[in-house]
Amino acid sequence: MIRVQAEDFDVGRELEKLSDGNHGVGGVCSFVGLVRDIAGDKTIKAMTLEHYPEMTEPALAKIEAEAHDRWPLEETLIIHRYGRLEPGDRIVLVAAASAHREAAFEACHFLIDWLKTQAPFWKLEETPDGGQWVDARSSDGRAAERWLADKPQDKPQDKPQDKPKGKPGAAE
Amino acid sequence: MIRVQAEDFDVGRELEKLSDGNHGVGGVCSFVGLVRDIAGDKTIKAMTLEHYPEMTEPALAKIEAEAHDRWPLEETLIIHRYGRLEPGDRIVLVAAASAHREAAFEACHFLIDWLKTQAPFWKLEETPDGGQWVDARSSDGRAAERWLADKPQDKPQDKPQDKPKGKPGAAE
Amino acid sequence: MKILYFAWLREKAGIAEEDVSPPETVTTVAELVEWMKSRGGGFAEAFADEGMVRVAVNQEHVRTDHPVAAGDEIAFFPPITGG
Amino acid sequence: MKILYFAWLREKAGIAEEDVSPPETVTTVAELVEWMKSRGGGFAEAFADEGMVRVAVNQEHVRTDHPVAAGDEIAFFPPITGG
Repeated sequence: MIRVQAEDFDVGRELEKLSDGNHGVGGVCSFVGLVRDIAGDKTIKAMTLEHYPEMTEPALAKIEAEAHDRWPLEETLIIHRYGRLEPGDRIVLVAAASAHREAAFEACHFLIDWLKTQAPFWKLEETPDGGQWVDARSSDGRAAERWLADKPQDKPQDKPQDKPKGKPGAAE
Repeated sequence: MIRVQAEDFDVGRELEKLSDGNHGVGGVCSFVGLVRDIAGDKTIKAMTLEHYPEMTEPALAKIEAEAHDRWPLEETLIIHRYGRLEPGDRIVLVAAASAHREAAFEACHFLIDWLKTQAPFWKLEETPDGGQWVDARSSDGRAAERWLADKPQDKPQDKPQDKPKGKPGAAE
Repeated sequence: MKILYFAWLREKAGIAEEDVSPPETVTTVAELVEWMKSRGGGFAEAFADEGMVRVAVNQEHVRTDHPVAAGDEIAFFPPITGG
Repeated sequence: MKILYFAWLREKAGIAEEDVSPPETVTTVAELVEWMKSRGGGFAEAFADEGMVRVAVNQEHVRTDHPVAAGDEIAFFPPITGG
């Protein structure tokens, strides 16, 4: 499930939908990203998230499909906000529901890492020195790249029953 | 924050508390464990969670303190239910709030892995063949053990600024 | 000393909690377990597969060489299956 | 072709969106960027540091050797900072 919106979201209600009526779900891992009031050594009064609407939803759909190819997931969710947000405001929610907790954790981690490098959003921070566009962090690039090493050579026809090789974590 | 209770909990409200009024939190990673209706090849009608009340809270407090020793966290949460639960019911919620998403993910993962081997809970499943105590899974033991390899030799006086070595993930 | 049993150990022992006074020769968890087994019946059954028995002394997980003494709270239970 | 600019590329170019008709010799993203720079002013400034410019053709991330043609929607933007 994908949503791109200016409005806030209700985390509890959104997570509940991932397992609602599906008693095969054993675990739901989620990550909520929030606006901090500090970036480096600067105070942030607010930030404005710009995006490329025609591209955003297809990009998120691709990231979500990739997660389902890699792990046995029951459901996934990506909600990303745009517009002006203040410290403490929610920016993004990603979540993965699976029968198994390792798959839920890894898929959720993958979703946020890939979203940070693949989804067309840009942040403008309001600092005491005026508006500043946030620089992409090389650490985000590395975080996304580590999933490339795990990419299956041949995509299975069905959901893979084995967890991806080379990732940490024990089988459930 | 630790709670052991028979009642259900409101995931959205609980997660909100982790960052409420703290604009240094950049991300909250959480995991919700749910009762599945299948275990192996057996249908589960319900399960009853027994625990050792005098030991449970100290054990959870120790797990939480260990997470704070290992990662720079703003707040953590463990809620574990006991009593009779049916498929789809929430069993456990663990969450970690940090300035940095890698710390939030790793600490949350650590909390659930350690809880599964260190917190004194036992599950009795109601199957068509009658009540069956759930066997501990060797995979849970391995999942917990992998954190031992990362254990810092000397615990830092302050919250560590470096992420633990040997774990996956790029610096934030 | 106070003994607690959980999960299937409780069911096999047929009791959740009891106060016992083992002989003075019982000074470690391992010796306590041997004495428990010698009581026969449900206790012998509960401790038949010692590899499946975990123990906490005064609410702390310990190994079988851990000392036990009068006044201790000793809990026996199977491997944990929470979460 | 339709050109879109985002974030600081939009600010430097001084425009969010425009329709352009580059000469027929412009067949790839790299050639389009060269032509953009030749227009001078804000465009030259926006594309001054090409290492900081990402491009999507018809909503797909592409490299600079990707072909461009009339009717394409081409977006220029800095590295992504969402999430």
